[in-house]
Amino acid sequence: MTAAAPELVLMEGAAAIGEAAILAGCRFFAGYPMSPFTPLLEHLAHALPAAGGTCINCESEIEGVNMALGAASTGARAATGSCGQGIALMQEAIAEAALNETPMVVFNLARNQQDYFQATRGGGWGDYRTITLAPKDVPEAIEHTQLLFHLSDLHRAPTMLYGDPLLAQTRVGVRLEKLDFGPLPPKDWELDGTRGGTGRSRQVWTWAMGKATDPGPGPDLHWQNIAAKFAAIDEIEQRSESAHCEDAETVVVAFGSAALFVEHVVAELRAEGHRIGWFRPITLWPFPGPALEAATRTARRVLVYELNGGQMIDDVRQYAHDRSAIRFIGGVSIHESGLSYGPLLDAPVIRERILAALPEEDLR
Amino acid sequence: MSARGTLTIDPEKCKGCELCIAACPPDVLTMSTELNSVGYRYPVLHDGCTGCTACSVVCPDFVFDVYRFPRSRT
Amino acid sequence: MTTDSTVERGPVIPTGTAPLGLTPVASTSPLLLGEHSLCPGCGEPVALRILLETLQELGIVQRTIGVVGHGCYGSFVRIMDIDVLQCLHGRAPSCATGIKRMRPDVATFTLQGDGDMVNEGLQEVLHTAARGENVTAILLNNGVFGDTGGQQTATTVVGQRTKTSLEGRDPEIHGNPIPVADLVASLDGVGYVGRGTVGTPGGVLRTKKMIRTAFETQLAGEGFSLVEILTMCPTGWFVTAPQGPDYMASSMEEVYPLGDLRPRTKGTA
Amino acid sequence: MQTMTPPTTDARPDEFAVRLAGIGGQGIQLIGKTLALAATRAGRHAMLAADYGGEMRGGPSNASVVVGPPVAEAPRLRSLPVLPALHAAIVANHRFTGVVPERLAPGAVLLLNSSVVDPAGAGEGYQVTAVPATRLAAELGVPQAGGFVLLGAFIALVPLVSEESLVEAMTSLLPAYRRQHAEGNARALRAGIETVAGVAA
Repeated sequence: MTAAAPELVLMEGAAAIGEAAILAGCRFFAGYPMSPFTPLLEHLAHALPAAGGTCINCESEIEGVNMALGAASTGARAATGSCGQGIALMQEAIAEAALNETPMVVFNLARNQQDYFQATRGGGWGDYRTITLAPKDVPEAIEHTQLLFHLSDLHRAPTMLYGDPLLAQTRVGVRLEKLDFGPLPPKDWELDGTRGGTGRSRQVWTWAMGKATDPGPGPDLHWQNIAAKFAAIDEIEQRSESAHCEDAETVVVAFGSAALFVEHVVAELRAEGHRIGWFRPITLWPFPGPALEAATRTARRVLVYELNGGQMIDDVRQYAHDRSAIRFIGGVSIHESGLSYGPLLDAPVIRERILAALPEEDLR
Repeated sequence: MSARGTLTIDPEKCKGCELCIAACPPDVLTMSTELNSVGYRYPVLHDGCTGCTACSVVCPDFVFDVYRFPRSRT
Repeated sequence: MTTDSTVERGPVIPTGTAPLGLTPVASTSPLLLGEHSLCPGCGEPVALRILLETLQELGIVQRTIGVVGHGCYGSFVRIMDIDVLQCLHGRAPSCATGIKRMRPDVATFTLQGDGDMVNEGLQEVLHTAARGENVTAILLNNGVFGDTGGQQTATTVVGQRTKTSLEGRDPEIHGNPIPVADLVASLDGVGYVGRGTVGTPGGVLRTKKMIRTAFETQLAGEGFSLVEILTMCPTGWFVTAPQGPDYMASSMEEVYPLGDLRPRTKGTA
Repeated sequence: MQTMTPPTTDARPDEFAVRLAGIGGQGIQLIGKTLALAATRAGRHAMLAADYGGEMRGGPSNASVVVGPPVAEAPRLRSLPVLPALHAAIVANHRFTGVVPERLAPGAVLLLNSSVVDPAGAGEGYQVTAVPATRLAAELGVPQAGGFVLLGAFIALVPLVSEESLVEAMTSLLPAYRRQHAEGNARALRAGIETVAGVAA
């Protein structure tokens, strides 16, 4: 039995994300160990130097994100990461990078879905948002990782991948291909140390005061420009996916790994004759509001399934076609170690909760 | 050889690290061949304990209680 | 219950029940409420036991607050019968400062690992020491982040293999270790600094004496005290549990010599 | 590859799911990776869903391995990382999962490490095989390789992949500083096959 040349390579999600970052040209990474993010740091600790890059096991998350910010200010593709608790320490620097227009990617390999507000509303200072992609499985994470480096450079802003323990610790066969997302503007802002004494030396600063001889817009105008920039990104970078919503009486909304389970259960229920569909935001910010509104036009029930106390539901309430149709069927569910999901993330449980939300006559 | 002390050992608390074996001055501890319920081997006492407490001092799982016999015992 | 020893040894002594009428000269501390879940051969529970025994011997169990950082020793919070604040990673000395300033008569200590104190919280321990806060810091130094699977920390010694220095720590790539106890010992405001080990019975007893000296320093109001305790981490060091103590002696004790780095000056020993 | 004889279950036999249950330090994750890698290199879809807590030693260490159809025959695996049904289980230590892991389908293969697990606890309704893996590994002078004794016994019962592909996968998975265990692990694998081969033939 001669096996066909194996097109797939078996990789742990965290390692696949590391390889995708290297494929995207990432040459600097700094991180501090914290489960389940640690395997990404461990992978890059040996793979990034081999690819001519630098990986630092930093002394804390605050230093890590600032190392990445420094590296990115020289024009290099740089990244950092942790899980939700560590990214809480990075909030100031993520806001700083949004406001001084420094592109970098932040990997949140979180313990669950309780960091949705942190990712989409942010805990830093000032008018800024963070483009956030939430992959549902390892192959999509490989694509999203490369897309985030592109979007960071395209918009000169930090971006975020929102993963979880299933993504980080699951091993599957994957194809590692370098993706191209088209041309990017030149990094005419990068610091390379060569402009001293020329009168045209550069500066990266959230206040954008410029130089005495070449004043910049200053905080008032600069922060207005930044706010306008994120409003524009809000319009053009929305991404989502959905199925069976055209005639659906029930639409289930879920993101990330939770959406993988919902997709599986909805397919089963659809095969059993239920008029049910699912909707998945791929970008958590910008939230795909108009697409959700369109997908829920026929829905008498919009069931929100997320592994937290109810956070994405705030965005669903803002855009669903009929607010009164919204029901929350998710909840907080934590593994006894505290490091992963509990029993709520499970196909039979999701199926039960969906059926419980259907009216009697649907169940016959 | 009349021992000047003895031990109680709780095999179920032991994780088979063997630190007590090297620490015992009279070298009267060895590891069992039987496994406890989790699958670890545990220390077994032979004659000659002096009640010096070295084993309980180094034990990370608090497996030992140490006793000393009164001096008058012949 | 048979034994596999090849060396000639006396008969096996039953150890199931306590001899009648005798009280144990050594037993599990009553301040331990349950079992921890640390690896076979870990040195940290030994450090916990001599810390709790010292609090008992000083008679301050009812006026003590512990501030515990994040690491494998976090599993002690559930089982130590002492008032405890489980604080954020690296921030223990700051929390201890707040506690001691509000309750100066309460003995206050931190329990931290090298990742907690020398990586995440280096700023906290140095400033707390220089402020001369009357608190005692206990550093459990095993040179790796045990809790997340054995990555390099600021105290990992040159040449030591970890999950993020697979070929061994190389100063050219990973920088040099930080001897935090020596840094603290050099600061005004510090009353006592000692460094011990739990690898041998003698080492454990000497370390227990250092813990006592540190708390006596605090109770006498002589400023900040630190006891650094080298602890075995066979899992993180890629060695077997029995090899832990010797491996520690040949690697960490070479870089971090044991003894009083800053003896008490004011009080009598 | 010989046809698999999946137990009587409505679960999808073309995606065979086996649960590995034990405690940290028994090599559960390594044998899971070895099985998944051997299947991937044989041109099949495969998944390892790791399920462990915070402890490196002594805590729960479980994994579900799914061996699916050839890559050419299906775009991707349909199985979820949390599986509704299992066609087989290997229990190296029952401390956290019990002798019979949850969701083991009726009639499934249940391979027990009888050095630690009492087969009597398995009850009826499963194809139970008991192998004293911990003792066998110790007798072979490779005490850390009890997991590979079990993996060998397993593929003798359910030939998902070949012995050679497992040895090659195991060797490539061992980091350089642990490669000295490769030979011993391979011997343990062979010993596991031989303990069962007599039974299965």
